[in-house]
Amino acid sequence: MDEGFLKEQQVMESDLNSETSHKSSVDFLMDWFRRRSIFVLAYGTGCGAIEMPPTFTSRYDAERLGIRGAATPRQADVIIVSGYCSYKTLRRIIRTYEQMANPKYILALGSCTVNGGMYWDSYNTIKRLEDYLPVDMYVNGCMPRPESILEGFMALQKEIGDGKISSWQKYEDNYAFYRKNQEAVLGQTVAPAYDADWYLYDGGL
Amino acid sequence: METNKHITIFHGPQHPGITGNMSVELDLIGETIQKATTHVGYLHRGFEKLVERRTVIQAFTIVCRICVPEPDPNEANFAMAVEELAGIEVSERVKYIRVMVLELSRLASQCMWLAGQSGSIGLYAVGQWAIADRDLILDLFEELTGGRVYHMYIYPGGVRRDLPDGFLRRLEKVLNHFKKRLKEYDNIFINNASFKSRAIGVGIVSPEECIKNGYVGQVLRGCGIEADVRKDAPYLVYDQLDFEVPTAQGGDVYARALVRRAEMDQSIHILEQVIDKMPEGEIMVKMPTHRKFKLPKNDTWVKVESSRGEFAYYMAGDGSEKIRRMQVRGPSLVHAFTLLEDLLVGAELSDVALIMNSLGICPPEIER
Amino acid sequence: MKWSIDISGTLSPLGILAAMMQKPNTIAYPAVKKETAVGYRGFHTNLLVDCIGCANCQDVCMNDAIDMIKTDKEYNVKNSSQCIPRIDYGRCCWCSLCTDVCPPDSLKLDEEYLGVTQYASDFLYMPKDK
Amino acid sequence: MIILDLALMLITAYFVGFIYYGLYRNITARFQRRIGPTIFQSFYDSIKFFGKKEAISHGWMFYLGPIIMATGAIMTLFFIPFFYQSESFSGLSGYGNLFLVLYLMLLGPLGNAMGVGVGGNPFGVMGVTRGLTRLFALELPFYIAVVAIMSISQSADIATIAGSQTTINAFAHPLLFIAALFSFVAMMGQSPFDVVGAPVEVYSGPASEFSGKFLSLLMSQSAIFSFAKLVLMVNLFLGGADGFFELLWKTFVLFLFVIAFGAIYGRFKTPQSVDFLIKVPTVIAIVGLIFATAWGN
Amino acid sequence: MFATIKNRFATTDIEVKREDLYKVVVQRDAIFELIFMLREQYDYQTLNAITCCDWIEEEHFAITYILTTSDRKQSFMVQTMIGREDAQIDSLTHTFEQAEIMERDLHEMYGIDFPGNQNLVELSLENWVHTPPLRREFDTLEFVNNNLSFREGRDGNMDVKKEMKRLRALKKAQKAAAKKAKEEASEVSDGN
Repeated sequence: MDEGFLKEQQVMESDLNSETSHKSSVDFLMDWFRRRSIFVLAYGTGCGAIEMPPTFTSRYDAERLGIRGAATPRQADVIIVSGYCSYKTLRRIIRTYEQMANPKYILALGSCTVNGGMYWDSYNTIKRLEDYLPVDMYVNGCMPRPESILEGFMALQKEIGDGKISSWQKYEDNYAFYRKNQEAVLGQTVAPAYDADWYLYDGGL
Repeated sequence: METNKHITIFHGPQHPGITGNMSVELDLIGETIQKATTHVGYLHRGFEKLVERRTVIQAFTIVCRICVPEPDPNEANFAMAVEELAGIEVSERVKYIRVMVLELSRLASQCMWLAGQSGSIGLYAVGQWAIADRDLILDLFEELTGGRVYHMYIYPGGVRRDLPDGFLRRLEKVLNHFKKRLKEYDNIFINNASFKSRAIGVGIVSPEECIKNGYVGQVLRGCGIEADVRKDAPYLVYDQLDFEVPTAQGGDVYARALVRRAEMDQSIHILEQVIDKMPEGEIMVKMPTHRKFKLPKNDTWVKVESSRGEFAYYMAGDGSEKIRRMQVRGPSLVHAFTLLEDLLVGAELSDVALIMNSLGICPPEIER
Repeated sequence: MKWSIDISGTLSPLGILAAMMQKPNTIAYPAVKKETAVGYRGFHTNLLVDCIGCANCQDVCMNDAIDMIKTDKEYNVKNSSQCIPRIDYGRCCWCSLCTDVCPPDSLKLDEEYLGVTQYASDFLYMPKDK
Repeated sequence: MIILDLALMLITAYFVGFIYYGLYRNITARFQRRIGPTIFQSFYDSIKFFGKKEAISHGWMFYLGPIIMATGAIMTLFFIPFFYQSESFSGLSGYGNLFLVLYLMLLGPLGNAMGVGVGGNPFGVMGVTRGLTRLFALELPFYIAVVAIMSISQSADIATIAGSQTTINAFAHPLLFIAALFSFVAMMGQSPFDVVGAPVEVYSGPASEFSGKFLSLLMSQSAIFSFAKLVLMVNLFLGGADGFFELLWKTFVLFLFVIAFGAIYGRFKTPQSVDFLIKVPTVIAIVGLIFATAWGN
Repeated sequence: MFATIKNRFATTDIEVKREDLYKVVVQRDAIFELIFMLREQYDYQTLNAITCCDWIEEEHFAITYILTTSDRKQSFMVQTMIGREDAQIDSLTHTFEQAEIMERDLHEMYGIDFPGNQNLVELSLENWVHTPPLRREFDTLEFVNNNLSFREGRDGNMDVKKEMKRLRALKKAQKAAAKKAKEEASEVSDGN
């Protein structure tokens, strides 16, 4: 039996085998800018929000890496789901996520988003975030230290720069799956559906 | 056409100006608030149920999550309630260490308030400095307890680790740094003309209301009432320490800010006494294993002074190894509903963040 | 609207500008790494020559995070169950109760804490043998 | 040739504006005791937003808002000469004078108000209401100061005003300069008058509903417009510029002052800022006007 | 004070928990009278909390009102029992404004009705249709298992006690087998 995180090795191997994507030079340039500018939605969904002020203020200063806060979902690239997620919050997170403009990413902090964490037997929190929304990066810890959060952002930036992340596409493609899971815990009140025509309006003039 | 004038907006839960994950439904005419309704529950995890499922020792690790910015009063409360029910007496050293942890956490929490309050009027520099200063305290906590935010340190029957070598010296160094910094905060924030113009006369509470409705902490002290659990019903060793209860007149946001600022001085003063007086002794009484530790059938009500006011626990045992019932009564419960909904009527949208920060509303302890 | 001229309140915040000349607080993370304090509660380690497979850690864990699994490594001769703990970091809260109850003191937390991954299934952790 | 001149002006304003915004973030970071981003950060942000897709539509009126705003900013820029002697970088300033510039400066915010109103976001509408209220408050002292300057220079032509200053107007007529500076801080949306996009109150105000290309456009216009306003202030009060170097250091000093002012003071409420603007700077401007007309020339 | 309360409410059940905390248990119909008396005559001006404890074995809820004097030096826990079925007790909102939110909380968590409280809407939960969660009969783990799923992949967990037993038995068997083999071998060798 190997030590450390068990699946790590396997994942690295699978990455080697996957096809390298062919990007046009415009995409390449766009990804270059995207990884240097990340706007994080100001929404503290759980206890992890307590380590965000140190990350974003002068001690760890995430703005050095081009990461800064954004007030509204329209302008944000990343939503941080910081730890446990009660049903009531999950509904708001889904709603907020769907309003964000593509491309968009989800960063999940802490144990609770992976397998319930210490609230594994709580009647009011979800256990696995990936059932409801496509998660791009998990950060380990309870709570993750600011260094861990920065590390998570840097890993995300690397993936963005390589153009590997298309989780929003995954969400649109597998919407039925996500919707089913969302309805299973939230009932019919998740509405409106993501494919309502006012959501998927593509491009301006 | 009266109805057309009203706009209903949700201030939160996704809003930069909200203190945590909660929301206030505001009914506005122009930018003046006609009616405010608080909504919580975004952070409800059912602690009181989870605690019932766990043994006392297991439950101890979970209580610190109840209030995220300031976990230590929860641990202290839990430990004190369990000790009172089980009849455990802890040593003097433990009491001093607990006082030290509580005061450090109060100082850290006030730094967080400083950041929130200054951020609510757009003075971001103060917030950035204050959070970095708070990190110095978190570094101390990391050294003492092994965790930055969640310490899980105050164990029923004692504390989990002894002080590391030279810890008190490093603490003194941080305190000296803080003394220097607090003067700067006075100059750039408390004394700032723009803060005064925003805060004076906003969110006024009257002393009679305070007593009747059970408001606690800075809200009371901002009305000139000298109320502090540390003085009124001393716990741990607060009766052996010399400190004052700062008060201010006016009952507005500025009065509460002055009180908080003066409390930071008092915390430093207490910590300096703790450094001088720290006795030797055991840090933990002998505790049975977690399946054998039982609480008698009895109930109690314990309270400590957190950085935002009286923080109380009701705890009942039933003779088994599990807690029968633990109810958390944080300072925010009444503040966020009765008080906030009152204060916001007639205020402007710009004042919402200001008032919320000055009340120190912390949603995780409301809904638990 | 009532207001008065507040000269000291207008001038005293000029102190903010002095910060321009001072050293920033920032720890430039990837380049400069701050030492974690001794005794920080990071990832688990388990010294296999000491572990006796008693499952006390599993019993005390309120998060149901610890699995006792068969090991193919060399284990302590006193390990009467031939099992060693594996920890689910999708559950763990680093409360360190498991290390408190460990009779031979083989299970410990060390200062490592960085774990970032794209896949939620990565979060099963086999404590390092040290 | 005028097309080339205009294009060069636009490109200069675009890049200098973005670098100034980068510097703004960097210097603010220093006040906050941190390192801060690179000076190109705002540019990166803008380009990134250009590559994002809008998630939502409110119809063509909504999109017209940012376009009118950008048009207003660019037209303002074209009518302000960068240098008082040179033929190049004078743009269309030969065809219009200070009055036209003052009028064009109003165009953008009004167009934006229309677009945001269609968006229907209550925070956007609130932000725009705040913005227009502040605009009318800050215009009063600014116009008085500008009228005084025009009467001193006996001309409404910007290049002439810039060139005719023997002692620069900031020292010759300090009261007018101070009055105009207060307005200018408000015009740049700096604290304590930053009521429009106050995040803890109204999210990001008028921009709340915009994303993608239109937010990128808004950022670009804000960079261009800021530079245009800086050049205007330099021309009116700091004696104008003779070359790029002089223009850059003068605008930068002015910009640094605005940043420092914003870092020191917290935000006023809308009524407070209006109250302040129509009392303090206006009184200073009127006194300055009286001094200038009594002793001027 | 204690004598008055004892005479008036025919209870002997006054405990002094700490020097600053008293507790009394009274009948349900007398509780408001006692609260008002404490408030009017003994300066217990503030209602700090209303708590509830579910004693499912004894089939009642213990409702506790915690009152504090206006100088905040003394607290009084006033407890009464109400039946678990159709639990209801009058609201205190007319006297203490803050009781509204506390009663709302208890209503949601235990399903207790407070006639007189106008605002008993959901507080923390949203669209909750199951048993009120803090009642003892509500099993949260069962609820989670029915409604949500945990991450798979944690197979390989052994029941250590059983495993120990099995290994011990195995060892014994091995030993016995070895012994047997030895004996057999020796028998064989003997035979030879």
